Amino acid sequence: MKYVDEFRDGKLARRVAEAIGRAVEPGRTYHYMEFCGGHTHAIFRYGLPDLLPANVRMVHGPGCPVCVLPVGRIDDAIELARRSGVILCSYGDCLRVPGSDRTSLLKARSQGADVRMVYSAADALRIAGENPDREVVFFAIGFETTTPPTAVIIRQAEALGLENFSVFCNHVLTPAAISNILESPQVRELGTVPLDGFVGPAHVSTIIGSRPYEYFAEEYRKPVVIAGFEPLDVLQAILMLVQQSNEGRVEVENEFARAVSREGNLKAQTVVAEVFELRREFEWRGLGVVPYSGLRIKGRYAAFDAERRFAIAFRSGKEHPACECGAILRGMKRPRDCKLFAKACTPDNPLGSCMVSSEGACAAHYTYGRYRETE
Amino acid sequence: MKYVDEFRDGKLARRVAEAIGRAVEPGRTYHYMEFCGGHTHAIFRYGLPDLLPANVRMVHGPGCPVCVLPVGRIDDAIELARRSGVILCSYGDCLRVPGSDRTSLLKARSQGADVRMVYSAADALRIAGENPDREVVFFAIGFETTTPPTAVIIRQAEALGLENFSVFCNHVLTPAAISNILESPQVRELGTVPLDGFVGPAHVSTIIGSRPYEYFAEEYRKPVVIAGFEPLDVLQAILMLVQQSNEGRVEVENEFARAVSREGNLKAQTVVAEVFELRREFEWRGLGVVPYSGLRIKGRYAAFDAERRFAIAFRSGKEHPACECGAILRGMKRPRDCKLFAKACTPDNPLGSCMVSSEGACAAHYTYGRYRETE
Amino acid sequence: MCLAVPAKIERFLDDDQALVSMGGVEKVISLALVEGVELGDYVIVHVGYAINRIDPEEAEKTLALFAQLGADPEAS
Amino acid sequence: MCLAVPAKIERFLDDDQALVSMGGVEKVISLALVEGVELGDYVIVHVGYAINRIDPEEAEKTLALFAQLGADPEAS
Amino acid sequence: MSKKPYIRPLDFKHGCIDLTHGSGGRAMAQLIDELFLKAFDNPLLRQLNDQAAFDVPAGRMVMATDSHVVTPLFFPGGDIGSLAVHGTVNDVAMSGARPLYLAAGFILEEGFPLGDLKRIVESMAAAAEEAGVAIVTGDTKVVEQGKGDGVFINTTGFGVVPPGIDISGNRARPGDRILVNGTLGDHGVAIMSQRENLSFGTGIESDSVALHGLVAAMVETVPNLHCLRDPTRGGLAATLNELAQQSAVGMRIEESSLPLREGVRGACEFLGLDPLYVANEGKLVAICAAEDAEPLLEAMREHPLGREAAIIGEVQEDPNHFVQMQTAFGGMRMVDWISGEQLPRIC
Amino acid sequence: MSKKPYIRPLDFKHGCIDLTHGSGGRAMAQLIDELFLKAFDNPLLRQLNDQAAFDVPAGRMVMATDSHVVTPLFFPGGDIGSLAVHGTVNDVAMSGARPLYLAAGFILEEGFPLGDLKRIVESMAAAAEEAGVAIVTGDTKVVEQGKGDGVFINTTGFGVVPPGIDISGNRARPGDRILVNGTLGDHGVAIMSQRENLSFGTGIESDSVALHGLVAAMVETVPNLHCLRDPTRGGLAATLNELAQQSAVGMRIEESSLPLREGVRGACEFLGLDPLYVANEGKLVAICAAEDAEPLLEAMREHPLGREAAIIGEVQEDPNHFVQMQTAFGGMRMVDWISGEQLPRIC
Ligand code: SF4
Ligand code: SF4
Ligand SMILES: [Mg+2]
Ligand SMILES: [Mg+2]
Ligand SMILES: [Mg+2]
Ligand SMILES: [Mg+2]
Ligand SMILES: [Mg+2]
Ligand SMILES: [Mg+2]
Ligand SMILES: [Mg+2]
Ligand SMILES: [Mg+2]
Ligand SMILES: [Mg+2]
Ligand SMILES: [Mg+2]
Repeated sequence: MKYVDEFRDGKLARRVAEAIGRAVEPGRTYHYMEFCGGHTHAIFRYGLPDLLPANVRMVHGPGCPVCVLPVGRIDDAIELARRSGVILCSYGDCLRVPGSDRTSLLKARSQGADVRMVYSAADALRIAGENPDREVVFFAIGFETTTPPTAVIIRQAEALGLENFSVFCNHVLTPAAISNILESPQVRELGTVPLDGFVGPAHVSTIIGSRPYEYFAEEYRKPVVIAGFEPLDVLQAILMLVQQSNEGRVEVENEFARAVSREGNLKAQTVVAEVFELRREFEWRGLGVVPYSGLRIKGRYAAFDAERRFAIAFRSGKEHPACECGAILRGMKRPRDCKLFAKACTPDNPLGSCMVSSEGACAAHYTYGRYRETE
Repeated sequence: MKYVDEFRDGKLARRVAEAIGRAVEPGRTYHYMEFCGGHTHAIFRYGLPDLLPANVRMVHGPGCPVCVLPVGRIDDAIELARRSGVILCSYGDCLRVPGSDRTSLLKARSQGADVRMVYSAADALRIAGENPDREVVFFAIGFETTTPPTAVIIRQAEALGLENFSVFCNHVLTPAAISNILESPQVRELGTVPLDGFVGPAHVSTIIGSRPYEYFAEEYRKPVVIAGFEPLDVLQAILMLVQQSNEGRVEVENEFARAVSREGNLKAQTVVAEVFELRREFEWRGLGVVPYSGLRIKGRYAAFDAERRFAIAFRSGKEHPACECGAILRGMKRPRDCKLFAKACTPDNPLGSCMVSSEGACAAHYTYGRYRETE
Repeated sequence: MCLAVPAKIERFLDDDQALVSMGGVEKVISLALVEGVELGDYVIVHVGYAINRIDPEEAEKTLALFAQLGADPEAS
Repeated sequence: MCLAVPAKIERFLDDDQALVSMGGVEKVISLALVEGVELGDYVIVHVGYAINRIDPEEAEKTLALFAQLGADPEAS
Repeated sequence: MSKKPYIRPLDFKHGCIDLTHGSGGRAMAQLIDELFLKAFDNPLLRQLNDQAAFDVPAGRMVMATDSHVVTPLFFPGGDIGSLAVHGTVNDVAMSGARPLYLAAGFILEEGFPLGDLKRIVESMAAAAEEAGVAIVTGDTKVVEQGKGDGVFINTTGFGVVPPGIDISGNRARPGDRILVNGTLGDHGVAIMSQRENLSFGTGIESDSVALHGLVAAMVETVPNLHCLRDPTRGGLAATLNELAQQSAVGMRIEESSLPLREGVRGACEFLGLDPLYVANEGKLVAICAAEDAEPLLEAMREHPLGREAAIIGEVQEDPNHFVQMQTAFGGMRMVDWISGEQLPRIC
Repeated sequence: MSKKPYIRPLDFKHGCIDLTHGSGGRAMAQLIDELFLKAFDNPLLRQLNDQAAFDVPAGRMVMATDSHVVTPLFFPGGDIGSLAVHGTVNDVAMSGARPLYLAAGFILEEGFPLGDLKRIVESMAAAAEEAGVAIVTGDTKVVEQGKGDGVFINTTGFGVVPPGIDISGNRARPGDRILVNGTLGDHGVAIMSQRENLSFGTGIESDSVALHGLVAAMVETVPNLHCLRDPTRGGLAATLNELAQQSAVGMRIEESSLPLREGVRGACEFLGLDPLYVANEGKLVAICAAEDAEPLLEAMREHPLGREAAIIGEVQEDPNHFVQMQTAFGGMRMVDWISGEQLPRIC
């Protein structure tokens, strides 16, 4: 597979790993946060920790849209799905996310709700066309990568004059979340969460470009390397971060130049800007309320906004009191620091969102890395 | 079972049979038509022909509401059932009746139509109440016995303010059919169908009383004995007919006095009169168009009339060209006279309506009496 | 035609209904079409509705007629 | 986050769609979010939409960087 | 630790089946562990392989299968679980065999309450225990809501025929006698009494029961038993017609000798049905030589499951293979196959 | 006339299953006659009894059951009919047994096209014929529209284990080698490629096939084979974890030695799935002593169904019974049970 296999080459990996080994300065520890769940997943799935020197530690960030979805929004989606006449369409990722009281869309479906898994946003639109006497709601989640397709189908729904289609919008913004982490007292003032730099998200950046990260480098003095999701990309980005750290540079570098430019995808940005506008604030699981961090559907497309159509109000859901997802998403704790990890909380019975998505730090750790602990 | 077992007593049966044997005059043949499918069924199921003298022959009449339902009305019902959103409720008897092209409600259901079998008319009303977002249509068939319950639920539907309930009315009238048979040229003028008298219907008469038959006795000079449906009732009625024939009497006698009066059930008659009115004509399978032989829902209850609600027009369906149901229902032919009988037409693959209902002459003959032919 | 069975009124229920019994079977039916039915009466039941009361004396008379046929071979 | 795969444009279809291939798999995707894509180009596909074109020269450069690490141990 | 702990035990009070219970992962393993293994426990099942292995002596073996799809799942006198055991045990037993092992395949509908499943599985276990058969291997599939009906259970049984026994549907000969072990139609009426649109009260319970004990007693007395069959779907009528076809004979039965409960007659009157066509799950039809009929009847009556046994008719020559019945009323009629399904009727 | 004629033959062009086909009457008899008996024809099935009777020698026998509920019913490389034969034949074969007989139970949904049923039944018959097993007894039930999903097929298989063979999931020992007979995930990907919301093009066909011939060749070369299992639902990951649990050992496999087709890798990339969790229907995992591994591999490779066989790892001591994998990239990771079901994902 072109552009895939080359970036998973084990032999090259050893070379990059050796280069990192040579680059790190003994006695110094390097803490880098991979913002993105895609990187977290790659790190565990390919066993990268085995290739990294002991003094390079990866901190798993909040970059999984499933993990950061607040419980209240899941509860809203479940309630929507249970309404008679409603077909709720959702990406497979959302089906097992626990809302309050261990319910999930999958459980709601098993109790009779009509929940359909879609692979593409376009499928939701098709389902609406095929079921004119049903209300079809697309439960939209995702970062900047996933937002443009949602914008496209909202415009198409209008063009088609679909009256039974709406979108429950939960799209969120990466830079706002990074700011929030960097603004947190632990990182900014107390230094209790040492962060020496960021591995920047690959696919988000294909849309928004690399420019938005320049602000972080300047304002917070943290190097950023945008990296692809293949394991060699990640290794290379780490090497580049180590080099910046060693040299005292604070720059935005782009390891994923094959798909990311400084400006990003202007066409996609335009579509998004036409359909969505910033929310004053949005709740992130783990991070709490983050200002200007979410999108909502503009008034012009109000007819397709499920929040208005079904009068969905923000509400807070019940999270498990002992769940440490919040601290984990901000890099303050690791999965094994949670008392519930691998005990009450497992991928089969997840208590927190980090255990649901295979990109969640807890799930990745449980599924791929658990053996390390017990050795 | 009181009022059942006593009337199935084999010992008594032999006595009555012997009495008939003694009563019949040698050299004379007695042809009596049992109008009613209930009697046809009893005759075959209990093996009455074995008990009757050879010169007493029973002619099976058109008294099965399933058998006389014209194909076009079945087609209408199937079409109704196939409409999206419609639940069609029907008595079990109607499910297998073939419409045009061998379709049936059962086949329509197997292809996805929502057809529900009900035991009582009241069940249809309950289903309408339970499915407020569906159109529930009750496919009503039957003679005078079955009409009053339909009238009751139409009045109840109005009282309950049900807006999703209607009745596809196919109720027909016994006396009109008897007149039609007696008026037919074969019976009236040519004498090709010898009819020496009628066994009158039991349950129909509980409602309409015995008086309506007095006209036939007077006008057409045919004795009538109203009889219950138990086999002893039938035997006794035959004995009474033989006695009338022998004595040259032409009277309406009532063997079923335990439940039939001269006036009938006035309360039921009143309910029917309030909800239904005569149709100028109605088509009977086998008999053709019979004037004033069917009922329709009065304008006052138009909201509950499926014919108006769904704009159902009379249409004629395709009957199998070789099917002799018509001649059989008028007593002109017997099942074995039909070329299709027990060959192309069997209860598993009925081609005509007489093969569908177990009260149909062909079905009763096939199921219970076929062995006689092959011996 | 018109399958109907004789059943005994066992209990009156709401909504003009009654519990009837017949041959070890109990069923709820409607009395909307009959008048003056009493506990212990037998009614003829069709599609869930009582359509008439059975007159026990008339029934006796009919049965007596059968019996008589046997007792007196000359009856017919 | 944002599972996406590089795929090759094999054929343009109606409605701003294209048939793409990747690792022996063919799939119809939307081109609504990209501009100027040509036959044979590689695009990054996410939830059924091409979200960007892959620049083959930049990809080569990145790969060259890895290779160089091995060839020249002093590179870092 | 030799066993993966399932941190949260299955919630039999509020839990439901979902698709994960059929997808080969830990949820499925947990369902098997905490429900099936526990209820059916036996060394063969504990092998936990994809198949059960057991030693058998040389001889004649039989295999029978039935899928069970009854509505409602719970009915007077049983449930789909006990029925699934009895139905297949009986098909095995109708060869004269001693049933030994059962395989059980479950098809569960998403959303089915775990509590109901537990009740059914435990009822199956109890029925198997009582019948002395072991459920030695199984399978569980889960289908989406609306693609199943709560639970379907397939059981396949395996048994050993004692030497010298040769029971088969093609062995009926003119002159043979036809027997049944008791009242007809109980199961079908018990089921119908619970159906939504029919619901009526009756003391009738399903006769569902394992018959191999009775069969063992019968073949001990009459090793030369010709035919055995359980008149399930289609009732006595279907079974007699099947046997008549298979043996190329006719039959003649006596209505007055058919054992029938009052409630079954009553329900059939109400619904316009014929008890000859109503299903049984604890009845058998036996055909034997005329001279064996009385000893066989006696042997049956001595067994708890044959107290109401009766000789109901005899086999006769008939090129048409018709089944006829002398009615209690005095006439003769045919007893044909059921046409379509038996629907409650008003005419 | 020794046989009731069904006046109208079944209409396989336009006809559909209705409830009468399951109600024990003539319609059911006709379906059995004109479809099942014709397709599966063999003397045991022709006995037409409620069970099949056959003679067996003394020895070790096995029984296995599987219900098949696949969507879509027809897929590249097979259909539910062939799958129902292979699935159970393989479960029997995974004990080293020679499969002899199958019982088949059909649950049909009202409205299912007779033509599709015929295609499925004939595919089953062909698969059975090719596998050399006879379908000797069966059962057919019909459920109402909306209470089934076209057709479900349960098959239960019966086979004989050759003397001296003792294959069981609890016999893996540290140091043993782990082998597979070919490429992984073909079946699951072939199925997914046809699913409504996923449909994608790929040359991948289901690997569905009967494996007992391969197994026979394997046990001939290595009679002391320790474990055999077919990695169906839950894929290779589920099977390795099951065996690790059952044998109380750990395992370690090499990613680079796993045989994988390009199209399977591609589809998994597209859908965010891991091929280790994707189902197979013509694959087996074998575990044997280290010294037997090479001869076994050779024997497998000589068989048409083992050409791409590979040694993929080894058994190791591990109190946690973990399955680990050396990634092709150079790191180590766990291969855990599947969690829930594997859903296509976007993140
Ligand atoms: S292990 Fe579970 S409960 Fe603990 S932090 Fe992770 S997701 Fe939350
Ligand atoms: S046998 Fe069939 S076709 Fe002939 S008259 Fe009777 S119902 Fe009509
Ligand atoms: Mg069976
Ligand atoms: Mg059975
Ligand atoms: Mg049987
Ligand atoms: Mg299985
Ligand atoms: Mg259902
Ligand atoms: Mg199995
Ligand atoms: Mg299998
Ligand atoms: Mg298996
Ligand atoms: Mg069966
Ligand atoms: Mg369906």
